[in-house]
Formats: sequence, structure tokens, C-alpha cells
Amino acid sequence: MAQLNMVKALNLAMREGLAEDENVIIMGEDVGQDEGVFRVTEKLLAEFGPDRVIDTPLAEGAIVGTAVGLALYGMKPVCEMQFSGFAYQAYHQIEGHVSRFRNRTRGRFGMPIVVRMPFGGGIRAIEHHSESREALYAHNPGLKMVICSTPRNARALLLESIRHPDPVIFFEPKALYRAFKEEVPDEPETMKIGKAHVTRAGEDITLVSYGAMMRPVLEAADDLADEDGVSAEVVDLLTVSPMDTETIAASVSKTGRCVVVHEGPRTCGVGAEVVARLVESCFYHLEAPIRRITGYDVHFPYFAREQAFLPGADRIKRAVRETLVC
Amino acid sequence: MAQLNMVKALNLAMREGLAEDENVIIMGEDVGQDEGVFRVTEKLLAEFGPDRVIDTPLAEGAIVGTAVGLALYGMKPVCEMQFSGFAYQAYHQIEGHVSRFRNRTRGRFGMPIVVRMPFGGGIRAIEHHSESREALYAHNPGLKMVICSTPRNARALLLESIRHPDPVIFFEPKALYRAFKEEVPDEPETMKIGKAHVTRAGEDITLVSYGAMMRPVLEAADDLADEDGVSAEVVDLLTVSPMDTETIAASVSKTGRCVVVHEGPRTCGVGAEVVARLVESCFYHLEAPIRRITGYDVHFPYFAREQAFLPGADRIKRAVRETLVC
Amino acid sequence: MPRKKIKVSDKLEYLQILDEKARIDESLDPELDGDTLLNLHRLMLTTRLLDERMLALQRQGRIGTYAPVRGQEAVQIGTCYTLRSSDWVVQSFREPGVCFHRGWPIGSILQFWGGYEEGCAVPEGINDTPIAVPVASQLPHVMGLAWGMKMKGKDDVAIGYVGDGGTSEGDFHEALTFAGVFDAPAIFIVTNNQWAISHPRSRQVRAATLAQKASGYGIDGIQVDGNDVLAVYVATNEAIDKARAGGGPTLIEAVTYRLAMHTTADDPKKYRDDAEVAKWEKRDPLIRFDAYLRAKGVLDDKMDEEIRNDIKATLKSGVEAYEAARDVDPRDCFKYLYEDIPAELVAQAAEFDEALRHEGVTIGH
Amino acid sequence: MPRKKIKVSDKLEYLQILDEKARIDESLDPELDGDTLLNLHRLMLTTRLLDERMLALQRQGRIGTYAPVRGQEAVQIGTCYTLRSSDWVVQSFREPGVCFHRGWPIGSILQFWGGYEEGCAVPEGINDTPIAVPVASQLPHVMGLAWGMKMKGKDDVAIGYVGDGGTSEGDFHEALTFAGVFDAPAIFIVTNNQWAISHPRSRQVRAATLAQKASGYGIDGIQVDGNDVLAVYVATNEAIDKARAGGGPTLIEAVTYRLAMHTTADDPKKYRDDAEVAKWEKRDPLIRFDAYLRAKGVLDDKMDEEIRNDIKATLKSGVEAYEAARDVDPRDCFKYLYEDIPAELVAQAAEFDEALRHEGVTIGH
Ligand SMILES: Cc1ncc(C[n+]2csc(CCOP(=O)(O)OP(=O)(O)O)c2C)c(N)n1
Ligand SMILES: Cc1ncc(C[n+]2csc(CCOP(=O)(O)OP(=O)(O)O)c2C)c(N)n1
Ligand SMILES: [Mg+2]
Ligand SMILES: [Mg+2]
Repeated sequence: MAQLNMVKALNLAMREGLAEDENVIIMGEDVGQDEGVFRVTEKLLAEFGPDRVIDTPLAEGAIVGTAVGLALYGMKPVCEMQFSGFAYQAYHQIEGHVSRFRNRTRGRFGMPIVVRMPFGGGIRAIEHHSESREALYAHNPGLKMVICSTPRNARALLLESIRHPDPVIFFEPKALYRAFKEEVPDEPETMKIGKAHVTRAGEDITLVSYGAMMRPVLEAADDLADEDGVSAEVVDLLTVSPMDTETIAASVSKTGRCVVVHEGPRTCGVGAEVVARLVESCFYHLEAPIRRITGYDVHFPYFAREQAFLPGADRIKRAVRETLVC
Repeated sequence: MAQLNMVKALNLAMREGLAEDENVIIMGEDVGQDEGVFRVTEKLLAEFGPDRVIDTPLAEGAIVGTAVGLALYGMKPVCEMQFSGFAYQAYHQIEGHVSRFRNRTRGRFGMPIVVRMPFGGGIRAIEHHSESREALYAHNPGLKMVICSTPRNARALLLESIRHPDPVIFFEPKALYRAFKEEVPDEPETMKIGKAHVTRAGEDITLVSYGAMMRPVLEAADDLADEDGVSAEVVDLLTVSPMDTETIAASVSKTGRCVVVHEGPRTCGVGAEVVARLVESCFYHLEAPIRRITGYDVHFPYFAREQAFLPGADRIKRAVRETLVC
Repeated sequence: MPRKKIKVSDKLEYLQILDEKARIDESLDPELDGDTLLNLHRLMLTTRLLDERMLALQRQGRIGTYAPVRGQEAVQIGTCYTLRSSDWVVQSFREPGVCFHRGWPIGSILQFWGGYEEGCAVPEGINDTPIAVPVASQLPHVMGLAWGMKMKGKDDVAIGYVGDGGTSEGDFHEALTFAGVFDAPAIFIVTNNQWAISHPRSRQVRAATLAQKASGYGIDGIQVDGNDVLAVYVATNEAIDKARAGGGPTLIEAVTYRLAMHTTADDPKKYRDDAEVAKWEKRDPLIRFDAYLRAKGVLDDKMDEEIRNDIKATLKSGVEAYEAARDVDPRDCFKYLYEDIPAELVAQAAEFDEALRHEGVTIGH
Repeated sequence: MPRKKIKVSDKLEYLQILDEKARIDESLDPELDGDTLLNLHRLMLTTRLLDERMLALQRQGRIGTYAPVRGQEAVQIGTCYTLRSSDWVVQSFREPGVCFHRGWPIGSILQFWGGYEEGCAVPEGINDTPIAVPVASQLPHVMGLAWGMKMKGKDDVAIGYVGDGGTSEGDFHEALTFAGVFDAPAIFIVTNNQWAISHPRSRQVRAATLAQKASGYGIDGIQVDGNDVLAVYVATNEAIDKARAGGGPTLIEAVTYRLAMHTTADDPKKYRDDAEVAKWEKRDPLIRFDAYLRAKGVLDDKMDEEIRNDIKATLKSGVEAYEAARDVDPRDCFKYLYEDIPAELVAQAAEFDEALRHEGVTIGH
């Protein structure tokens, strides 16, 4: 067991993926010599050589589009988008081909591609470097949309994603890259895609979230226990799509109340989907309206204003308190 | 008053837009000489000349990206994406610039751009020609997302969109292009963006929909009245974003029950947003779970299978009946 | 010295072997044997007759909108004729001739235009991708496939098709950029048929040729008479041989003409003159090659009739196979989306099931 | 005739006027007057000193990550020097020198890197776009602006900047394609500083020059010594004059070097040799021009000191203006999104308001 931060944990998963399957390759802008702008691909070029860890020219569409061709030829490309804000340049390849090939060819050609991208705010970055648009991929049939939240699940989910036969959009909460360390098993560990995780058990209310927002959510849950004697259950979606309705519905059926938290814009976001599923699956257990604490439907502000903008524990606590008195 | 189909009504709005403001231009693939693959731009080149109605090379990114530059220079480009399925090639321009310029420049440069695109299934077209992904644009701050459903509102909303100071993504339900005619006033008529329309008043349940799905929804409402004596109120969103929460909440506060219908994928779709808003705004009036009758979270099938796939009146009626017995 | 000329790619050439009057340039004659020549003829004729049959089927409502290929047969057959089955073909949406030669059943080709995913279910043993609808989006796949071959140490090649219109898309640029940098055994065929729906080649880009784009990527480019199957054959095979030998990518612009409408939903009279079409009718690649073969004594009326009868029989059984397979299950949209169907889709599939049961939906057309 | 050479753009040239030893090619000397020469010097020096100040501010935590421009001053100043205020400049994200000359207040330039949208609030009267972060995405805007000018019958031009890395993006290709077809008065400056973060120019595209890409679009291209402000000046002005006269777009590749890190978050030691940097240090555009001006008698120590003092004063008051304006209201993210704030955003704004009130959030840094 090693204490790793998320960057090292993700790096470990890629090293394992490269080592266990010669068809796995890492490709993207600055992932080789530079070891990634966040150093997530550290030492991989040195260890596996330039045929496995590949610096590409600056064109996201071709990174993903080339990966489609590589996957057709039996490779398993792990692509990096330097920031999720530049994945739109590749969106037509993701929507048009990555997500469709297996279905289109009636199973003849799968797309075992991972598209990794750092997302979310909080690191004082310039415009286009702080957005959270997981909903775009969740809305797109044929993709799995995975978001890690701790070093251990980052490693386990990324390794699973690399092994996965279908395309995975893998969002990395960059605010957590070096935020804390966690014990990560030495032996390859994976977690199933499509399973949410009850991070904290509770009785009075369910908090649903994922990614970097798990931190203020857990902080809020602790505070609520201390300050209000409220027992909040916290569910980390981990896979945003396909969503683990069962786990969130089981929790909310028990607690009767729910607040869902994410950074991305509210309208048609993952929060809306959580609410809709809860209404469909446990309407009669709901004792109060479900609140969404999310990014507002505006552009993520430049970094001088970002801390004020990002949902924090205080906002979550207030929503919980308001929900509890309903 | 003339009886017009939707194609003619949209054409009228563009003619009016071109005539009243010399900064308005129409641009896109095959919009000039060919008059659009659906003939929506019929006679516009002949009438306004090649400086106002412009055939472009085949590159959606540049159509929208060029429009950004034109808008900066004071023009009002009305861009056509030949099908919404090819707008992903321009998504980075829409997300990255069209939706951001006013905010980014603190109001110095607005983006009075309309991006028109036919969407939705039902016309026996090949792959990528039948999708409904309005949610992508609704989720994107800084855009208005408008969807017409009849010739009259098509004309009124498009003319309003052309005059609008902010970018409008204008979805045209191609299945309705020539489906029926409606009286369209001779005098320029507009409708406000951001207002939903109660198309049919009722008491027992609210049906929320938009675009081509309005047809089976209204058919279902009629049938329900005839067959079950059920009085369904039908709300046509018309603007998907910003959504007119007030109108749908008022309706559901009255009826206590709701079914929302759209063609696009369910997860993180507009239906989820409608449900989430109703839960937030009229939870205590809800007497039954809100059902979503939508496209499934799979790829829209090729056309041999599309009629089976598309939500129809029968599916809607069953959902209503199930909701009414809750 | 300070204001100096920069030398760039003076290698760009135009190649024609069999001219419009069916005269051969002996110095360039690839001297193919009689069987090969006849086979090229047979394949071009198959493409032509298949195309005509598709148009008829469309008019009869037995398939949907169709994109005809009349006039472009030499590009299709000349480029794919010598490919191995271990090579990969990445088609655009107007390559029925290529598909046929690569072994796609006629029924399968019909299925795409009939609205069946089955038409994209690439038959086992065929290393091709199915029709790609978003223009030019398939070109990065060519590059990826070719690069995979190089990584795996194979001497195979990947060949991809795009139209003149498609060369304006960003995907074209990015694919060729990558192909050059990674020196991939990729061959990009631009079928310059002069039109992108209603948009003429001259307004697609201001450059005089599309082949000259190659220079910007540091790769070889050549322009060929796309109505001369021998020129197409020779240029492609040079590119293939070079790629197999590790010589990297090539861009081939094949100059031809779309004699018919863009698709059956299109009316070309709105944007082009009959006179232009008539001019190109005279350059029909089949007429030219037919005349050459007859002059050479490789083909005569009797053989031609036999070939036609053969083709008609093939088409007939293809259409029959297509029509026999029209009864499909709409519920399989859930079946192939992922390797394993996730729980939430199991629930949605059940919902769909129930809906269909209630609606008593007729399956197929 | 059948296998014939195709002639393409033999116009591609490389231009250098002032060589690395500060020797001028008299035949190419634009013979600028002393004031102009001094102004070019002053502007390059301002760019250099501003850049140094930014790096210092970043190290002190007074701004965030910054993308330095050291070594590229001649490209910036030479390309924008003669622009009119009615022309438009579309910057990338590494053009502080251009912004300064165009009239952007230093404070405004600092605000972008300090994390304030105010740094993108283009000052009234300036016809420029703000920093564009997604690489190459700004190039279609150049084309659109230029086309607008043409439509409106103006003899203005639009000039846009992109890096060597940016030339690989689809947006580059599409913008130049459109510019050629619509013959827009657009000038595309490729600042080839040899690196795109860690990716070297040689691996960005296999072509020997970036300028030769012009041929694929049927437009003029030229490569200039980007460390020679006179060459940059002359090449750009030729392009500007041509564009004003209706001669259409030009692609200019300015060959230079990014002497510092990609951004302050980058460590170039990971991917390039000190020796390479040292080689380019010797080609520093400021050293070369300084030597030339002194030899010519246009500049001496005293004048240089005066100029430096002037610049320092400007920078000082710019930094002060920046720091004085740091107290901003985060709630204005709702204010500028649309011309009129929609009802649903009014509600969300109220929610935000309340949240801030409860949290007692400190505004600014
Ligand atoms: C990205 C994209 N945009 C638009 C279309 C609609 N469309 C289909 S074919 C076509 C023209 C293609 O022209 P070209 O590349 O020359 O191929 P051709 O049709 O001549 O074979 C267009 C615009 C599309 N399929 N994909
Ligand atoms: C579309 C996009 N992809 C990736 C990035 C991240 N990124 C920022 S600058 C840069 C390199 C740019 O290189 P170049 O175009 O040569 O400009 P330079 O940095 O040398 O000025 C990259 C990859 C981005 N900003 N936009
Ligand atoms: Mg064409
Ligand atoms: Mg660079």
C-alpha cells in the first residue's frame, strides 16, 4: 500500500494498463516528453518508449479520430484532452464515431477508447480551463461517463476503463490532482463502471455528488452531524452514465430527502437527471423537494471570482437545512 | 393571411429579416443557388443577391466561426447547419465563442447570430440526419435554444431570433416542414423568446413537449378527451432555454400531474430539466410521479426502424393513463 | 539570399494514360494482362449497373434516398483493385463499387440505403469501415488504421475516400497533418467530382488543384484523370507500393464528374448546366475503357453480353437477399450499443418492448 | 503531356532584411525614418519589459499563470505597427506587445492574467478581440471580420495571430479556405516560435515550412525572419497594402523562438536543450535592432535610458491601475451574459446573492 495523490494514482493505472496489454497506447498533446501538463503521464515515455506513449500534433479532432482508426485495428488508445474545454474540437468524432461504431456495425467493431480529461474549477486557470460539462457526454448514447473523486477510485476506475471494451469518457477533477493522498493498493485494483458508492452512511437526507464537489459535500455532511445532529448519507456517483439509479433510489427511499451537488451548469445537467430518476423511482418516499446546488447557468467566471462561484460546504448545508424543514 | 407550410413560413421570416436590416445575411452550405436542401431559402438568393445569401464551402466550423467575425463587424448572420447532426463540427465555435463573447467582453461585443438547423426523425433519412440534441445547447450558458412547432410560430420565432441581440440556436423539426399548413399573418409577426405556450387548456394533467412531438402529444390529448374524458393541458415550450418555468409550473400546480415528451435521449435531456424544475417549483402540488416519454438512451435507429422508435400518441396515452391512476 | 525563393514540392504531377479518345500513352502503359483489363471493365460495369438498379429501387420506394455514383466508376475500381484483404478501406458514402470489389454482398450495400443498420454490419473477413456520413470525419480513421499497421510492423495500407467538398473540413487537414508526422501508410483518395451538392469545386477552395494541398503536409500528392482507370490504377499502385515500403502517405486527387444528382433528393438542374453534364458524358470512363478494350481485342460483343448477364444475375440475387431480410426487430437498438447492456438500458428496453406490444407496431417498412 | 508537372505557387519566398549580425540588405531596406525606427525599438522594448514585469508579478502571486513572449517582440511589433484603428486585430494569447501598441491599457492586459474578465472587456474605440484561449479558434473570426470589411466596401484589413502549433487545428484550415474563396482582406500571422508547449515544430507537420500551406488555399504565403523587425514590417505591409487594394488574404510565417517557458506553469528543461535556447538568445530581435540603430546613429545610451525610464513609468502606473481595480463583484457573471437577463437567471442571481451573503465571501483575491 502506498500513499498516493490522484496524479500518481492515475499514473499508476496507466502504467498498469500499458504493462498488461501491449495494445494499450497513451496519446495526446505533451503526454510524452513533457509527461503531461499536470505530470499525469510521468515516466511513461521513459518506461514504455515512443511507440506506446505518443506526443501528437495540436489537434484534438485528430487525436480522437486517429484513436478510432487505431481501435479498429485492435489497439486500445488512451487519449488525453489537455483540458475538457478543448474536447469540443473532438466532439464530432466522439459523438459521430466513438459512441456509434459498435452499434453501427452491429457489434463487429467495438471502440475500446478512453478519453481522459481534467475538468472543473478551482485551480486559478484561465478561461476554458475550468468548465464541467459531463452532461454533454452523459446525454450521448454509447459512451460511459466516469468521474473519479479520490486517488484510490481514480486508479481503480481508470484501470477498469482501460480494460473496458466500450468507450469511456474519463473526467479527472483537476482541483483534486494534488489535494490529498490516499492509500492505494499495490496490486491492480479495479472498480466496476456503473456503480455508485455510498461514501458515508446516513439516515436523514441523501447528498448525491461526484468529482471535486465530493469534498465540500463530505465537509457539509460532517458539519451537519456536528452542528445539527443531522445524519446525511453521501452518494458518490462515480459513473455519471449509465447512472446507478438503484443506489441513489435506495438511499433516497430510506432518507426521503435529497440534495444533488455539481459544478456544471444546472439546466439539463446531471442534477436534473438525478432528480428525474428519483421522481420516477421513489416519488412516494420523497418528503421534500429535491434541491440542486450547482453551477449557475452562466459561464464559469475567470479565476478571481471562481471561489465565490464554486459551490461550497456552506451553500450545501443551507440547502440541506432548508430541505429538512420542508 | 396566407396558408403556409413551415418551410414557407421560415422562408418568409428570413425574407423579412433580410429586407428590414441590411446587416442580416444568410449563409451556409447550399443555401443560395440550391435554395437549401429543404428549399427553406427558396428565392432568397434571387431576391437579395449573392452578398446577402451566401453559399459557403463545406465546413461547419468555419461557417459559425466566420459568423462570429461578421457579428463582431456588425453583421447579423443567420447560419444554416444542413442537419443538426453536423453542427458538432461547429460545436467548439458555438461553445467557445458564440455563447461567450458578450459575457467575455463585458457587453462590448454581442453575438446576434442565429444558427438554424433541421433536427429530429421521421423523414426516412440516413444516419446522423435524425437526432434531437437540443439539450446540448440548453446546457450551454449564453445561448437561447428555440424550437418551433407550427408554421405560424416558426415564422414568428425565427423573425424574432433574427432581430434578437443574442445568439439563438434555432431548431426546425424537419418532420413538420411540409406536414401541414397554417394561417400566417401577412404583417411581420414575432413571438417573445423565452415564453412557453399553452396550446390546449385542460385540468387533469399537463403534457409538456415541443417540436415535432407536439403532433402526437396533441393527438393523444384529443384521444384522451374522447376516449377517457380526460382533460389534458398541453404546453409547448417553444423556447427550451431559458425555459419558461412559470408557465409549466402554473399548469402543473393546477393539474398536479405531468408527462413530458421529447424525441432526444432521456438522460440529461430537456425532460429531466422539466421534471427538476417542477420538483423545485411545485412539489407540493404533485400528485403522481412525472413520466418522461422520450427517445431511449441509444442511438436513433436507421429509418427502417424509426417509426417504431419514435414516441407516438399511443405511448403518450399510456403514460398519461398510468399517471392518472397514481 | 535575404529575399529568396523557397523550393516546395516540385513533384506535383498530373497523370493521364488513356485519353478521352481512348488513345493510350505507350510510355505510361502499365501493360496489364487481358484478365486484369477485363476485370477492371467488369467491375466498372458492375458499379454502373448496380447504381442504375439502386436508382430504380429508390424510385420504386424499395430503398430510401440514394447517392448515385455514375461517372466515378474508374476512381472507385482503379483505386481498390489491387488491395489485399489485410489492407483497410475507409469509405465515404459514395463507394458502392469499392464495396463490391472488396466483397461486400450487394444485399448489404442495399441495406444501408434501405434504412437498415445491417448495411453497416461489416461482414466478417472484410477489413473495411461502413459508410461514414459526416463528410471527411472518416479521414482520421484512415490515418489511425495506417498508423496501427505501422506500429504492428505490417506492410499493409489503409486507403480512404473523400469528396472535393470534404477537403474543406478540418478533419481533412488534421488527418493529413497526422499522417505526415507519423509517416503512416495511408492513401487519401479525393474524388473530385466537381460538386459538393450544389457547390462547385472552384468555390470550394481557391487553389487550382486539390492535390497541391499535399505540400502543406509534407507528403506526396498527385492529380490523376479520374475517368481513366489506367491512370487511377497506376497512381494508386505507386502510392500503395511506396506506403508498403515505408514511404508514407499520399494524397491522390482523381478528377472526375458526378453525372447524376447528388442524391435522389437533389435536383441538379437548380445549379448546373446541362451543357456541362453533356461535356462530361463524353468523358464517361466506361465508354473510354470499352473502346480501348475492343480496339485492343480484349473485349467483343459476345463477351460483353456474357459479362452483363453475369452482373445482372448477381444484382438480382443481391436484391432478393435484401428484400428477404427486411423483417427486422427494432428492439435491437439496445443490443449492440455496448458489449454488455447496462441495467438502466435493460429497463428502457423493457419499456420499449411494452410499447411495441401495445402499439402492435409493424416491423420493417 | 499525360504525365505532366503541375505548376504551383512558385511565389513562396523567405525574407530577411537585417541579418543576425545586424547587417542590412540595402536593396531591401524600407528606409524608415528615424522616428519610426525609434518607435519600433521603443515598442519592442516595452513588450520585453512588460513581459519581465508580468513574470515578476506572477512569481509574487499578483497575477496567475502567464504566457511569456520573450524573443517574439519583432513579430508582434513588426506586424501591427502600421495598422489603422479601423483595422481589426485578432490576437491569440501571447500578443501583449500587439495589445500595447493597439492602445490596450497595461492594466487591462494584466487583468486577463490576473483572472478578471475585465481584461477581455475590449476598451471602447479599440477594434480588437480579446485573448482567445482555444488554439486557432480565433482564425475564422479574422476571416469573418475581413469579409465584413469587404462587404461593407471598406479598405480596412483584419489581422490574426496563431502559433506554429495552431496550424494543425482544423480551424486554421477552414479559416484559410474561406479566406481564399471569399478573397477577404485577411492577414494570418503564424508566429512560429518552434514549440507548442513541448511539441517541436518539426513534429507539428512534416512540411519544411508553414508558409507553404498557403498554396493549398490558393493564397499568397511568405516566410520571414521573425527576429528581424524590418523584414516582418515589410512583409506585413506588403500584405496589408495588397489586402487594402482588394488583393485578398496572405499567410505570413514569422520564424522566431520562444526564449522563455510556455507559461509560468511550464518547465522547458523537460523537453529542450539549453544549447538550443542559447543559440536563439544570440538572435534576440532586440539586440539585433539595437545594434543596427546605434550603428545608424538613431539611438544612443542617453536616449535608451530615457526610453527605458518612460516605459518603466508606464508599466508602474499600469500595475497600479490593475491593483486598484481588484475588488470586483462575482455576481456580475449574470450581468453580461445576455443583453437582457432572463427570468430564470434573475432567480439564480438571487440565489447567488443569498449564498454570498451567508458565506461572507471575500471578493477578488
Ligand atoms: C459534416 C457534414 N456536413 C454536411 C453534410 C451534408 N452533405 C452530405 S454530402 C455533402 C456534399 C459532399 O460533397 P463532396 O465531399 O464533394 O462529396 P460528393 O457528394 O461529391 O461525393 C454535404 C454537404 C454531411 N454529410 N456532413
Ligand atoms: C484547442 C486547444 N487545445 C489545447 C490547448 C492547450 N494549449 C495552450 S497553448 C498550447 C500550445 C500552443 O502552441 P502554439 O500554437 O505554437 O502557440 P505558442 O504557445 O507557441 O504561442 C496548447 C496545446 C488550447 N489552449 N487549445
Ligand atoms: Mg464532390
Ligand atoms: Mg509555438
